[in-house]
Amino acid sequence: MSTLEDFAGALTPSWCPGCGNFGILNAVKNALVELNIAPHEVLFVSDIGQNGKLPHYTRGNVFNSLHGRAVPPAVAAKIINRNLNVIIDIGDGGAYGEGLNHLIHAMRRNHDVTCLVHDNQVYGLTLGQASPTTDIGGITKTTPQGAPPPVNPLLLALAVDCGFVARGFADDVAHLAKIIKAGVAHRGFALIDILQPCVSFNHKNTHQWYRERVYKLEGTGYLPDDKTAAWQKAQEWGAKIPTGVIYRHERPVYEEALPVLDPDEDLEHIVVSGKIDKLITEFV
Amino acid sequence: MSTLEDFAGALTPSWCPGCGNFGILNAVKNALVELNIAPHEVLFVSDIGQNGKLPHYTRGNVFNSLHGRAVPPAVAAKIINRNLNVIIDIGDGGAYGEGLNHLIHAMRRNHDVTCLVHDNQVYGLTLGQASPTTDIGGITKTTPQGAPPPVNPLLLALAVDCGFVARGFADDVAHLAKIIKAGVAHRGFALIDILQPCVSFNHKNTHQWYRERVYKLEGTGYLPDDKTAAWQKAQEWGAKIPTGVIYRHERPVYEEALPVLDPDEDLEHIVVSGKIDKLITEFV
Amino acid sequence: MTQTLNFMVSGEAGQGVQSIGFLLAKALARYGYYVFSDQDYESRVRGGSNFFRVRASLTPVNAIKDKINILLAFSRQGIEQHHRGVAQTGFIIYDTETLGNLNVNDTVSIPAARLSKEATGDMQSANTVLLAAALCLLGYSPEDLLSLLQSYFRGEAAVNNVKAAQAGFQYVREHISIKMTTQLRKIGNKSRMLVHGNEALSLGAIAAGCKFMAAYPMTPITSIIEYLSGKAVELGMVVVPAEDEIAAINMVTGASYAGVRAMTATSGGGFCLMVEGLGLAAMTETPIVVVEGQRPGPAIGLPTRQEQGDLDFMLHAAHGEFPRVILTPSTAEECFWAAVKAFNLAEKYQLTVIIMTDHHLATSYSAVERFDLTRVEIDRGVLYSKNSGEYKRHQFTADGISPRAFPGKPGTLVVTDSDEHDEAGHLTEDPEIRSKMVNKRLGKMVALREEIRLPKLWGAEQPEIIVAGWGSTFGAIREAVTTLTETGVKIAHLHFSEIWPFPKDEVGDILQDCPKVMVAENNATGQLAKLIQRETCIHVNDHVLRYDGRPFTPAEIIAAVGQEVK
Amino acid sequence: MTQTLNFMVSGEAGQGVQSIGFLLAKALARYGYYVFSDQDYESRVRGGSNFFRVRASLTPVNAIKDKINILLAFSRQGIEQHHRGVAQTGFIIYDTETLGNLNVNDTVSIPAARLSKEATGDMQSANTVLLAAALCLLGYSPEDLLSLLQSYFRGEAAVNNVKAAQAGFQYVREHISIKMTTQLRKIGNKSRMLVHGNEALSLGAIAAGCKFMAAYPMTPITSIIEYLSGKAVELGMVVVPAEDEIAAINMVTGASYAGVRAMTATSGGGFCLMVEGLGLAAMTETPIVVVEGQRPGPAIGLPTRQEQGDLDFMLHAAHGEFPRVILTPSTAEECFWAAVKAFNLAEKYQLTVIIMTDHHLATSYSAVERFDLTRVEIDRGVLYSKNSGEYKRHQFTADGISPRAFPGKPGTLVVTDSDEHDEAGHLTEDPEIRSKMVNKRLGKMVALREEIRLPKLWGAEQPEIIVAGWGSTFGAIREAVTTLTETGVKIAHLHFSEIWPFPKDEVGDILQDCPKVMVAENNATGQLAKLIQRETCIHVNDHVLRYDGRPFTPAEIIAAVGQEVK
Ligand SMILES: Cc1ncc(C[n+]2csc(CCOP(=O)(O)OP(=O)(O)O)c2C)c(N)n1
Ligand SMILES: Cc1ncc(C[n+]2csc(CCOP(=O)(O)OP(=O)(O)O)c2C)c(N)n1
Ligand code: SF4
Ligand code: SF4
Ligand SMILES: [Mg+2]
Ligand SMILES: [Mg+2]
Repeated sequence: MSTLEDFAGALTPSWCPGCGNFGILNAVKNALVELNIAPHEVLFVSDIGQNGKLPHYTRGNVFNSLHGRAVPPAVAAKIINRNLNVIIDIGDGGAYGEGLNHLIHAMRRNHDVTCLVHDNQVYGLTLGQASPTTDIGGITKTTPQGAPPPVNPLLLALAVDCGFVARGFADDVAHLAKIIKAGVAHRGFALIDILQPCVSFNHKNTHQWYRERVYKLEGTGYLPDDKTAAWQKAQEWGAKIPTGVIYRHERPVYEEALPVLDPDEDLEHIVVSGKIDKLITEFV
Repeated sequence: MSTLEDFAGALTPSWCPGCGNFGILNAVKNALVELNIAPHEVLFVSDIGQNGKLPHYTRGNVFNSLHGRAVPPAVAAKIINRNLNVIIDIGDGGAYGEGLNHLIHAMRRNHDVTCLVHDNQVYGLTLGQASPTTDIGGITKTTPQGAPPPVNPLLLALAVDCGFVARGFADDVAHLAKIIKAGVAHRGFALIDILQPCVSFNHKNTHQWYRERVYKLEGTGYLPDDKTAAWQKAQEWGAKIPTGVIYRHERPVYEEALPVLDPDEDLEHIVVSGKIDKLITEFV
Repeated sequence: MTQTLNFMVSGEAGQGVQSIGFLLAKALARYGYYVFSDQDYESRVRGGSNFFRVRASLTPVNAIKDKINILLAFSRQGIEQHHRGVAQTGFIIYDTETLGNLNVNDTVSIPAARLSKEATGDMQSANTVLLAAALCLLGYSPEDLLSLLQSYFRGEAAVNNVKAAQAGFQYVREHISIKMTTQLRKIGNKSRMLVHGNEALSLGAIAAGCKFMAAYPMTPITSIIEYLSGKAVELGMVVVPAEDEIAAINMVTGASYAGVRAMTATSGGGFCLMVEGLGLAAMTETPIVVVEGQRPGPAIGLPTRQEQGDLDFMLHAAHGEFPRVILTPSTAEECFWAAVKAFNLAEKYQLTVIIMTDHHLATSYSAVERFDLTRVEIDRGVLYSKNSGEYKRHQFTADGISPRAFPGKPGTLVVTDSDEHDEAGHLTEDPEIRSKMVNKRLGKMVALREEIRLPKLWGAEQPEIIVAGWGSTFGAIREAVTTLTETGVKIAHLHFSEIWPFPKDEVGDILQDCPKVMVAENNATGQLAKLIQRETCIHVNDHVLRYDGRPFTPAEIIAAVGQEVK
Repeated sequence: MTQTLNFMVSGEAGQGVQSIGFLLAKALARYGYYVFSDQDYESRVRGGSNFFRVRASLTPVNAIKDKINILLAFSRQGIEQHHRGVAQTGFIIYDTETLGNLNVNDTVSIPAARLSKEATGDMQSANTVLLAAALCLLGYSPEDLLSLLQSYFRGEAAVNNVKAAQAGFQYVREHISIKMTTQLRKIGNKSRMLVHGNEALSLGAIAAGCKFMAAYPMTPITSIIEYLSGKAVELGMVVVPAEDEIAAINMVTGASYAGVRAMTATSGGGFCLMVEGLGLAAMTETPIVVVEGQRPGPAIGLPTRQEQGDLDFMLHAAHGEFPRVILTPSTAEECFWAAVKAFNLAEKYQLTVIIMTDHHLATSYSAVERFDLTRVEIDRGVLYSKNSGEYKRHQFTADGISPRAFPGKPGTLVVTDSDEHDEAGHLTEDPEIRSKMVNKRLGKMVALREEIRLPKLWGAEQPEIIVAGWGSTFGAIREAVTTLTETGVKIAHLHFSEIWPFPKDEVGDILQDCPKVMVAENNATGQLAKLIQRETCIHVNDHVLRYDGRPFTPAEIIAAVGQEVK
């Protein structure tokens, strides 16, 4: 049985008081405890940004990557060790700006990892420039005339047939934990876009702003099994913002077609195996 | 009046006999002539690949970029000189693999350029590896066990609300020319995915294969003005493959909100203008 | 006032350390003092422990030196970490009512929070109370501070900060009996600009007529993007927040190809992503300017700290061989002129000019004379004139420079290619043309060598030690060499503000007669030392290196050199 | 047979120049000859003008030299371009019926298309007819050719090619009276492997136990990706065709972190995109192997041509400072061993090993002895054993090497970060830890110096000229030096197959007594020369440089050196 204490982190969070990331941190811990996963069974691969600090505030294996590059090492680690529960922590800047190409192709190939996008609609760590999800017209220091229309990550995920497409809200820890649990349990790529208030730089999409708009899909009769319905639901943004699982569907996982590797394998055995000898003979 | 002769190129094509690119080349020339655009009014920005050689086989201004990087210089050149008709020639590898991030964000911001994707569903210039649009299960030297599900570029374009989303077929030069004309005339980003048989490396999606499946949307009663209908139509791929304009809708063009620049401006005037003086005073 | 006066503002991120430090520096600059300031902060938005140092002087200063005369502290940690750095005659000014009484000497306690609350209704302006108190003790005129606050703050914030400052002045007058020996006064009648390296560089780009920027935020160059974004509409300039650095550099190349002066800015990590684009600019002979702001690496390293670790990388980034220029301005003022020169060289030689800066230079404010705009000259290089036959973008010429034309003109087609190409810009695999094109491109280095400002030896005549440096270490080295010279050491300073093409013959001449050549660099491997060795074959065996993420102090260099002369 | 026999196959892309050249080389290798071959082709799939040269010898060869003895020509252009390169005693073999009669001497005309059509029903096997004819003239056994064709072609193609070859043999016997003075025979009883550099390198990676590759196609390394992809299932290996090079290198780092040996391969342009990932591997101390196949730059350059222009870039790629290893194998055989060594050094020192190859080395076939697998040793470096307390991924140790553990084991958490970190792998901004971490990483270079194989001076004892080179120029330089030595020149060859860390003391010792040090490099700026200067302070003023996209011939080097000795 894993407990919340198992996930007590080494460092004190350096996030701003009131930051939405605290809710995400709690939801992650709760989800892992409820799934009875132990810290050594988790691999956090994190991006650069406020999001990327999360793994240091809990316990698990941690590979902190480059800005926008969390997805490639994460999916490769999963290919190598299928027993790891690979969780990606990444920001809206890293996921939908700098690193979007990786995200899209990883969703397309369908690696079995869970991707938590801390979506504060702003570049947090670099002090508040517009991100790809900054609302249209949003005024920031890099968009003094207003931001262009944002990327809708849910639509992009649907466009490449991602098998688990969801939106969570950092302030609703219990609901978010439920979504994360489902995402981790899902066989295949799970994209969870998490609305995360940034109290320092996003003065539009505040705790209050989200709270007034967010509602849960559960109980509305919405079923996440129809792609066209999902496509329409994913476009809802404004007075009402849906949270929960938007779309879910299983399809073959990339690494399941690959050989299972053993990282601890005594490599000397490979050499003396007949395989390479046979290959060499092919060149004679 | 511009004529086909105006667009006669300097070099003899080095494409394989029978390559679909010949059809694209002809369609491009025809479209420009019909639009009465002169070579000096066109800027071809090309990628690396068989596609990227096209501009050398006609006449115009040419900026041949890096693999996957045709979009950024193209949109920047358009920002600087709005009189240029900017045409991007790029392959499926460059557009949807190496350079997908640029394509998506350019469509999102909505620059007024026309992007012709020579989609042969394969990496042609590097001799036939799988590309992001290689059909699922496709066997190539890099996917000996079969390719993963392909990217559907039309869906990606719809996901970021691209205002002109179309598919053409290289063998139907007249129809393709019509689509290109419409794309060039469109205010905003026009994505034209062109089915382009590669006789050397794609032995599945051959001239014949496409011809048996391709049909024109014109005359079917389909109207390209509804995004959900477009979303559904864009998913049609198999026994029947639609060509024509899938979706069309005008929205603000990125560069129209920006100052108009004059590349020939005598720069010394900028210096003696009072603007910089005023800025300097702000630091005192 | 003694020669220099040193301040420190310390506190947590989010407590206004940066604003108060800036206002202090600005107040001094407005009085006509030379000012140098630097910043030390963590990669976080709230909490932690940051500081902002300000040194005011009657003579030019480019480094922080000596003990603190006045420490303005906003947090307990700020006091605990820095009280030992306060001079015997110095003071710590803080609010005992909120921070409690810390057992440190010579404090001036100001009930800043309470005064702010009384004056404005909340405690948000407490730091302004402290600032005013400090300036009051130093004899600064209340009116001058108030007008500074009014120009810095807007709307209600301006009103409140003025009230808070008044309260601070009043409190000191009524309750504090300490008299500072140093009193500030207006020096001459010219007030100076207060700019940090990034601001100066931005102004230089504007002066040079830069019309296009595309970039992706990254410490320490973000403030360049933000400054230019803010002014873009006013200037008729375009600043595109690109989706990534790859897009940024390639947009810049596209914009330049289309006809305007264009630049990007990034730090080492973002530059990594621009490397392929450098090659494209080189092959297409498109002029671009790239600002690289160094910070400690590898990888993410220490995002908000100082290092000069990227020289080797800038010299050799990208596959293949092509010419480039690297400028390494040493002060905020040089940042301005480096930007102007960068655009001229880029266009004249049709290549990439890299301006290397770093966290220290980018964020350190100094008070400088107004930039003399009459000295700004624009040279767009050879432009194509219609009479010269069919246009060939890459025409072979004696100096390797082909006239430029911009796309869109009747009768002129501008064709260029990232593949090797012929004069007309079309693809070719011909070995002879290939060799000629390589020679054409690399041949530009010959004339470029003449463009580079030669480093001047400064200090003792026939020195026994030469300390060489580049970029932002200028202030610390110069200060150290000055001090050492005063103590009789025969030492001189050789500083590179323009480093590539390297003036190897001249440097060889200077160094070969000196028994000891040292470098002082903010890195671990001595990158300038290696460059000097490679270019001159003169051994450079002595290094003063600092690579803990902090800038040099003159004292460290003095100590290191001191060991050598012992 | 005289010492060496030279063949050329020439024709358009798509005409089978590559296959026939390969079969010819293989036929010779199977007879026990030493074989070296190179390829020259344009960046297109059909048309143009390509060639494939094969040199067979009784003694080891690593370069192409001398006039052509037999030219197999498939196109008129192939004859027009190359007939002047045919030796006086040589022959041009082609099909006059299809190409028409070209006015060149000493031709052997074979109606290959007609014979193919008669034998197989179509003309697709015409080239095989020509190949068989050539081999028949040289006394090669028909049975041996047929068995070669049967192992090379599959299904119907095998049947047709065998028929075509038989027709070729028969035609020559019946209609051609020319007798070649040289006749081929089986040498000894051991046939050799015929491999090009990429194949050898791939086999080396397999032998070393590489389990993961991620890559994006790019000339000249695509065949590594393709070879390993084809064998992956059989080998229990994973090869991921990544979306781009950025993904590729970061996947490799992730796979290695997770526990397996992992590598990527690319050319200069793709490497540009990997540069940031290099820094990540360095900061997280993750062992990875990167193969860089050079081709002419900058930018896209000449995609299918030869250059050694990337040494400076490989030495200095990425911001910040960190250790790396660069191997520069010189022959196909060395490619195999370089791969094996690369994985060992990468894991032992927990860093990136770059294997530099180039188009010439990657695509040139040579006949080599079977790789001796008993010499392959695997060293995974220090692995963590449970007894050593709580696991710290970046623990400080005497040699800077922290035991590795892989994620997923109870009780062990593997934490690492691209930011500067403490021993446990957590973020820190502490200046002391920072300095210690820099020292830890860079300190590995000390032990690494001992791992590098020292270059051996080869040729005259006390030489008056030393020609230094690196990588694929080995064969041409060695051949040139051999010839010159035979003519009495006191010359020697110093070759670097492992170039970084640079063995500076040893090289300094070797070079300092030699009056003239030259480099021969396939680039325009003399990158090895600069490295030698920087590391040893010894001037290298004489360069033999070739940068037109083609590999050196021994003759060029002889000519260049000849000028010097005159
Ligand atoms: C290649 C590169 N470019 C830029 C940066 C600077 N940078 C660090 S985090 C960040 C943006 C953070 O925004 P986001 O990904 O949304 O994360 P947040 O801080 O908002 O959680 C940027 C631009 C970097 N580290 N690397
Ligand atoms: C950064 C980089 N990676 C790889 C390559 C090699 N390369 C050139 S073209 C190409 C793929 C071409 O495929 P596609 O874009 O579909 O164009 P096509 O040739 O099929 O028209 C590749 C991988 C390159 N030039 N640059
Ligand atoms: S800046 Fe925003 S995202 Fe970052 S820690 Fe503060 S509140 Fe959170
Ligand atoms: S390889 Fe394919 S895409 Fe390339 S020229 Fe030949 S047919 Fe066209
Ligand atoms: Mg964010
Ligand atoms: Mg393609």
